[in-house]
Amino acid sequence: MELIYEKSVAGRSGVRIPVSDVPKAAPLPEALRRTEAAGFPEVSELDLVRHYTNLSRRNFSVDTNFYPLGSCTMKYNAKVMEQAGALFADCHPMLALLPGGEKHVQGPLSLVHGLEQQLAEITGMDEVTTQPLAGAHGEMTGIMVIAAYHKARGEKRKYVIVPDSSHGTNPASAAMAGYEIITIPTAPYGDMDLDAYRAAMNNEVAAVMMTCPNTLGIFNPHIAEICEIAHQAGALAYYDGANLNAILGKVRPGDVGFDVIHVNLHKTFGTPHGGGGPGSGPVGVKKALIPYLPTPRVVKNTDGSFGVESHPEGIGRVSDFFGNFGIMVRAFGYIILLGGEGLIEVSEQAVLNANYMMAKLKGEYELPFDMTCMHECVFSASRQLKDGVHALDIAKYLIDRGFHPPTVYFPLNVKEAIMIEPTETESKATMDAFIEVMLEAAQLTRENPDALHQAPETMPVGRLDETRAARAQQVCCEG
Amino acid sequence: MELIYEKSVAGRSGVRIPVSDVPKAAPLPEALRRTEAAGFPEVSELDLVRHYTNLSRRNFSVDTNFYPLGSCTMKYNAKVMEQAGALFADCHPMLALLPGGEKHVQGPLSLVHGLEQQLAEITGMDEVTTQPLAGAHGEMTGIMVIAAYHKARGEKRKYVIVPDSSHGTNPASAAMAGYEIITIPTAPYGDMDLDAYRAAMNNEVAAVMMTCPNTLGIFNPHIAEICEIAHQAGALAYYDGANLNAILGKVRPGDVGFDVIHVNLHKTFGTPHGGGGPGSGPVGVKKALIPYLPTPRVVKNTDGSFGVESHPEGIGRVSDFFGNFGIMVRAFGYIILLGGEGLIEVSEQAVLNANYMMAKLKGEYELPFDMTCMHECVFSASRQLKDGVHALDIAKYLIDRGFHPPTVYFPLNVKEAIMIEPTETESKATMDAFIEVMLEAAQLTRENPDALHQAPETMPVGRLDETRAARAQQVCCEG
Amino acid sequence: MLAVIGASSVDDLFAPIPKELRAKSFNLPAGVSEFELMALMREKARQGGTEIVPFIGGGIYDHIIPAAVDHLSGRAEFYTAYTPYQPECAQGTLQALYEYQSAICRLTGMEASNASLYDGGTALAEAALMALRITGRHAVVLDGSVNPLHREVVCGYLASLEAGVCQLPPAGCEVDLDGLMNSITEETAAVIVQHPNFFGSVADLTALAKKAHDQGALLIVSCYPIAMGLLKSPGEMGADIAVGEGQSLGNPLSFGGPYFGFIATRKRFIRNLPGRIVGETVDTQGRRGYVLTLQAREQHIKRHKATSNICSNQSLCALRGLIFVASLGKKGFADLAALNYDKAEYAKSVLGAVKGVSLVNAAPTFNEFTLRLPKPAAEVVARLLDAGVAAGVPVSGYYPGRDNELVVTVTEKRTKAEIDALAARLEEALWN
Amino acid sequence: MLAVIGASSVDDLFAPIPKELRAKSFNLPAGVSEFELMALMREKARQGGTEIVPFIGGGIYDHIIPAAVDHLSGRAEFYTAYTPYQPECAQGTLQALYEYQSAICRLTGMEASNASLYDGGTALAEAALMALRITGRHAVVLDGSVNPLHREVVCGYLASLEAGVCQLPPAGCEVDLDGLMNSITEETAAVIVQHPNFFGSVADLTALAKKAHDQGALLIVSCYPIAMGLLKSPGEMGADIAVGEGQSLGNPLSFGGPYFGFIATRKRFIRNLPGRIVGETVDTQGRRGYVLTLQAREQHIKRHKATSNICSNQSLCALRGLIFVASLGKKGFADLAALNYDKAEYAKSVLGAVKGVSLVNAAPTFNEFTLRLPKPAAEVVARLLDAGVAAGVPVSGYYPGRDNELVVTVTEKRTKAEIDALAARLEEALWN
Repeated sequence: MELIYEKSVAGRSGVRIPVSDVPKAAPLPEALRRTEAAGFPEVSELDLVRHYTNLSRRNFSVDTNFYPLGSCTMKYNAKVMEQAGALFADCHPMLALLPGGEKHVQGPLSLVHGLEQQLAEITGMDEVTTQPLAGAHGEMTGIMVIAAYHKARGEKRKYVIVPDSSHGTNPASAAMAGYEIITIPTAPYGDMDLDAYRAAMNNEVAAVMMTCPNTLGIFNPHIAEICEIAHQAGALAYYDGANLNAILGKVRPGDVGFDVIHVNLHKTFGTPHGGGGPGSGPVGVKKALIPYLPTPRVVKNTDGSFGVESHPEGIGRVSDFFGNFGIMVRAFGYIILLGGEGLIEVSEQAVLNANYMMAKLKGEYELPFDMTCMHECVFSASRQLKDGVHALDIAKYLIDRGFHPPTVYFPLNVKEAIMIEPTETESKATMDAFIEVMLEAAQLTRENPDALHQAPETMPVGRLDETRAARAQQVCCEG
Repeated sequence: MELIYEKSVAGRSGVRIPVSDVPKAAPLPEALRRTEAAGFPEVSELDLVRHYTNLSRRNFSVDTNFYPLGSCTMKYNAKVMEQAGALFADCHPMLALLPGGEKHVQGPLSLVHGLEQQLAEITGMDEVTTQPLAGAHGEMTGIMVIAAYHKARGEKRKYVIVPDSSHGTNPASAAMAGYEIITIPTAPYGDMDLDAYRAAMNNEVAAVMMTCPNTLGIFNPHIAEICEIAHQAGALAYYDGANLNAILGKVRPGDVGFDVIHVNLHKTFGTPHGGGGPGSGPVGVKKALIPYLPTPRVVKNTDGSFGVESHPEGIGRVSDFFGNFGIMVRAFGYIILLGGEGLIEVSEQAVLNANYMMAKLKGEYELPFDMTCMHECVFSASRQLKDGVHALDIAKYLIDRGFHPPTVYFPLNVKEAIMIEPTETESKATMDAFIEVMLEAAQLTRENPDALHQAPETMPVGRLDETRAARAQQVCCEG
Repeated sequence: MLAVIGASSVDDLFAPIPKELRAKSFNLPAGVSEFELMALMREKARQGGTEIVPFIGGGIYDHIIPAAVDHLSGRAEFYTAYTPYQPECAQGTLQALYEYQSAICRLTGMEASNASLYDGGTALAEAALMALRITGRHAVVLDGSVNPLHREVVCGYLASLEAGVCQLPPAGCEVDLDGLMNSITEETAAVIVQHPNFFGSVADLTALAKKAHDQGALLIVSCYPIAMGLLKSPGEMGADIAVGEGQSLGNPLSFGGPYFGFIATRKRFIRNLPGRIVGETVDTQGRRGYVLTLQAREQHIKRHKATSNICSNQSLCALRGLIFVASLGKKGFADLAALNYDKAEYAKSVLGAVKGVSLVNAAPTFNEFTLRLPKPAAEVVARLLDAGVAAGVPVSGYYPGRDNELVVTVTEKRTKAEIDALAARLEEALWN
Repeated sequence: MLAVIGASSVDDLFAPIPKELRAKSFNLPAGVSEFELMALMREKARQGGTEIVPFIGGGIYDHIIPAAVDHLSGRAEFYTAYTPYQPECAQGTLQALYEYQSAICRLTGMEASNASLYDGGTALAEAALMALRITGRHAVVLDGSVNPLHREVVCGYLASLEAGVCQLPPAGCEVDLDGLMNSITEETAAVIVQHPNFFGSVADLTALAKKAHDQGALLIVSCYPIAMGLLKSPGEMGADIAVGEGQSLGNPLSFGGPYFGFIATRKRFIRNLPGRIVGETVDTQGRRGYVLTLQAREQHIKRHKATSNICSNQSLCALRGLIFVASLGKKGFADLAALNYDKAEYAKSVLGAVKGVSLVNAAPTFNEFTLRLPKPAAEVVARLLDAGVAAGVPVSGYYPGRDNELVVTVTEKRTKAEIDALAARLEEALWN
């Protein structure tokens, strides 16, 4: 498809701007004025709308396709939340920061506070901040809070421990917060090697970052012990909430011993992914860490009204206002809509669906860790590789059959990984259709592996040359 | 694709209904109760949304494809109007009819009145009613008003005259209003045969119904004379506004001598077509006919407020309230958005575009009436027919190339008609792309006519068996 | 472009229009931006009465609309498409309309539905015309408790064709079953009743259907779709044609439209249905698909001999209706109807207990009922409107002389608190 | 399904979780229907301050949003998709992001943009980190007239890495060009300024860029995108990294988010950009297509050695920004900026004429400016809020001691009538 710039015709515009009701002002000095207007495309509203409507049709999405993208929790996003989000479009955040402004924004402030309370209850934490704008941002915030805690105790610790199966954001976030990383391998039973961890822990370690269930979809039964080992060394335990969808109402990280947690509203709490964002990564902490939470905090006053405060010892501002508020509206609504029982059903159904997928596919696909999984399961295409078919080839074949592929090549500790997370919102009929195609792919691997190498053939483009893209570095069109 | 009924699983629902806050009532007597619940599909919200989202993707539409469907005026529908329409979602129409209710709905009433005023000025009529719910409904209403007018004068007339090139709704509407139809042939110069018309006119004729420009896209220079001939016989002249898009600000039917007009808000005034409706067909009349307009009328009181009244001699109610109000909001907004100058540009650009199309295509396609056209032009596939290619084959080929076909086989007085209306909202680039494919089709007709017979091949279905459908009469799925 | 055409200016293209025919006026303001337009629209919407709590119906009801209905019907591919004349690139609309027809059949207990009509009133009129065509007779019997707005439309349509209408006065608030049965003659094409009727009363029409059939007439039932979650359907009672106002199925109040009318009948009458019909078929490769079918009945083919003049119908509104019922599902729809019934029964109990107020309906009711007040209802309604509540529709506006009666509507959206407040306000308006 | 799995109940599946680890509490109310939820949400939104006329900014501005932006970004295929890891079935998102990157380059006068960052503050922080990586130096010089909210985020990020920040106080309301030039040392990775600055002042940064480059440092400019329709772009002035808060490009105020941050740079620094980047390539048949590129910089490959930890960005908000600029077009965008300028100049003239009020900016301003009042601004603002207008942001909240100064924001949405009313209210608040 042409780029919108290629549809540009000088002088066109898709929208008229308002007529001025004030006099034309004296111009700015020339030294401050732009010499040539920014070359934005000039198209009619029809051409604009047709372009982006047709562009949208070149995407798979949850609303059009099953999207079992492991570790991303691509659940359905209830439409009512879009209506709810739109209600707040005209609320200016600066109002809350003006002297005397809080009383005019009690609605949004009560919502921020309400979501923080909900998340505290769900995770078993004492207080939550919604400021972080994505999961990784939450991780960084959480680690910054941990750093501030140690600093306030006069300690300067250097290391953060992560398992090798962790999301890449874990070490990256800890590094951005100023720590060096110690990576612990996965033991044959699918969890972080406990002995190696014990050996690595010492009083220079600030924290251990755990995902539980981990990226193999396995619940680590030693998780309380892992926290305990950290605490004994004066370190803190950080819980990456990416996989929280598996354990709502079943396990609360705070109860188990974790000190800090982030959750992904765009995973567990049903907010849309937006093609890669906006997300939202609230952080919850135990009591001892509350003073270090970022600024500003939304608090409930004794008269029941809501206000905005700072903790003087806090890490300061990690984003400009209260977080991705529009996303928070949707998550707050999601929790209210489902209620406590509904959230428990979410996890039960998510786990049931994942185990069903696992049971149906393990005949054809290698299952490196064959045990009850939680919300996702990880296969390997190692058997298919013997016929020259990679996980990627299977992924592309699925596209031709109308399914978004599972996550492939992650976690890194499984060769040719195929990571499937069906989520709770998919029906058995949809999963069965997917399973059928996966089994077909396995059969085709034996009979005609080349067919898989050709895929996808039904999309607007076939396999794209990524090496060429990296070499060409063509990231902006000319003109 | 499966039907939604085929995705049903007992017990599922896409939405939770509100919890009752009142006691459960004593049940209705069994004789009044339904024995079995209506068999609506039972699906989750995800399955519902995915089904209809994917179903929508099986449509061409203005927002995705060029849609030069002659006589339908498939112009672009500005997105802001959808926002405007939604503002009135919760306004109950009964409020306006309650004693003391009018003052609570001044906003909607002023809008109805405002649109009627706008349309009166645009068409040169003295008063307008927005009650008719579609173009054909407007036609019937207009003819009923004419009948009431004659009746009040003590006359009982039997006939309505229509040209053979008229929309089928013209004779059908007149018949529903109780008239017999006299059809006048088209003369070789492309307009209704004037002599035949003159011969048919007499004092038993209630009205003549004209479309101008007609369905060949030709402006009839004798139109004033046609009205005059009717008036001399005591008949009235009815203007079918389907093609009004050609002459906004250029010609006003009221000025020319027409007594009654209907307009199609979903054609000329940019309201969306909705896959076949809702439309809206306001009717305008000259002063002498005002008393016969339908009930209720929205009037402006002397104090500037708006009220609801009936004409005692009027034809009564033709629809339940004030018409398709949501559609009227969009048309009212369209006229305000464009303004007088903007509407004139609409017609100028529409006519320019149609003549451009005509000039570019007449080398390859037979043009039965080779003269300057207005907003649309009518070709014939008669040359292509010599190679065994029908207008329908060309239409199906266009589908494969991403264009909605023009109207084919209408008007009935052109053999293998191909009726093209580009509208003013399409860019030259889009028209050029369409022209290129039309010329390709002509070339392919000579070189490989069978390729055209196979089309379409890129759609979810190929050519469908209409005879079988008519024979099977399968209009409702089982279960 | 002008060069290609061979014209020197756009004005040249308008040369075929004689100068003396040119517009004498075109006095419209200059255009504005969409932002200024929206400011104007917001102002008008603010004066739209939405702050008033509606206990009114008149055929149009304030029901819940699932968010998915708005979202899906707002898909550009649905709402910016035209009538599906080219089925291969319109399977979205066509399949949806086929599903809609199936839903209407299930709703009404009928076998064949068209793809929608304009609204409740015109649908009832079209049903009457259909009965005339089927029976070859020239008159209908119309119950007086049919919605007066609909009756007015029916009478207008029939008057044009000089068909006879025998209108019975209502028996109090009830369907006049005896009166109707006694009015059927050999000229009667159809008996027309509403279910529940304008006053909210519900009747079993089975005997009426039988009587009509015995005399060679048809039974036409205009039904309230939400009520069909609980009440016997027209089909179950033996009706030949079922119609209704579809608004309450997922279409917003929107000050009177757009809504849709539905019509369904027995399969043997399918060729007499007005409007578009979608049928199932197969393509050249045997794949299932959908097309507009039985078009030979329609105006674009049959011209003045068509079953109806209808061309544009209310497709998008019908789509909303379909998505509404598919969203609720079989059980949800029944539960919704039960909730409406419970709310109205509760309202009856508290409003009927207001000093001086009595319930008028002799039969059971569904979601509407009629009160007798100790004062003229019009006066009370006007006063309560200013207090922010639309207490009901005064009967006197449509049945002169019945000054003190008030039809009250209670949907699932009215809360107990609102109902209790209405009772309090009513008492205040009556006695203070 | 349980049978297939070989489990007897769903509880069995949770057996791997030891009993002692089970949740000790899960005290949440029962679920509700979407209709009850919306009633609650409407109540909260009603208390959202939307009745207050905003003359406030703080980096977030009340601008027009064309209806097409809402409609198109609301397409399910855009907003329910994930990060385009599988490019063949994500060309919609990928091409749109490529077009976005091109738009940001054109906006800022730069050569390479990423696919978005979180917001204005974090984008500025990422730019600072990027400069540290590029130069191998360990400190930045930060102008005091950079938005204080953004400075706080930058300082937090840099403090974690123990990088030095030299913060200069603002020279009145101006960018302290001399002070900045004098503060550059051989440890300076970058000089960071805002354009226009927090007080609305506009400066030509060309000399500053040259001076920075001469000393081996980079110039980072945080710019207000709407202003780029009129003002010299960072690229034109020689900046090395341009960032900014993208909200004003088609994203609603929405109480603080979601918005997006943008970042763009010279092509030679592309490998040091944080976050996702989309690049053009071809498929096996030579057809043009788009992919996520240069992924070796990112956390999922490089882990703790990545250029940034960012994973989810603000794609959908960036898409809105793209559609916004494509909707206005080259001329429309410039006209919009001019309109903002004219409105603010008019506001300066009437507010500056209020008794006792003076304009503080020494330099020209764009759409924001600073007033000196004869009373503490915080007091005046609080009083005017109760009168329905947010008169501006008191400077004292961020610059202690500057009690009487007020930053006033005027976008194209503020009407002459609103501006005149503000002047009248201000006079009243000051003297009555």
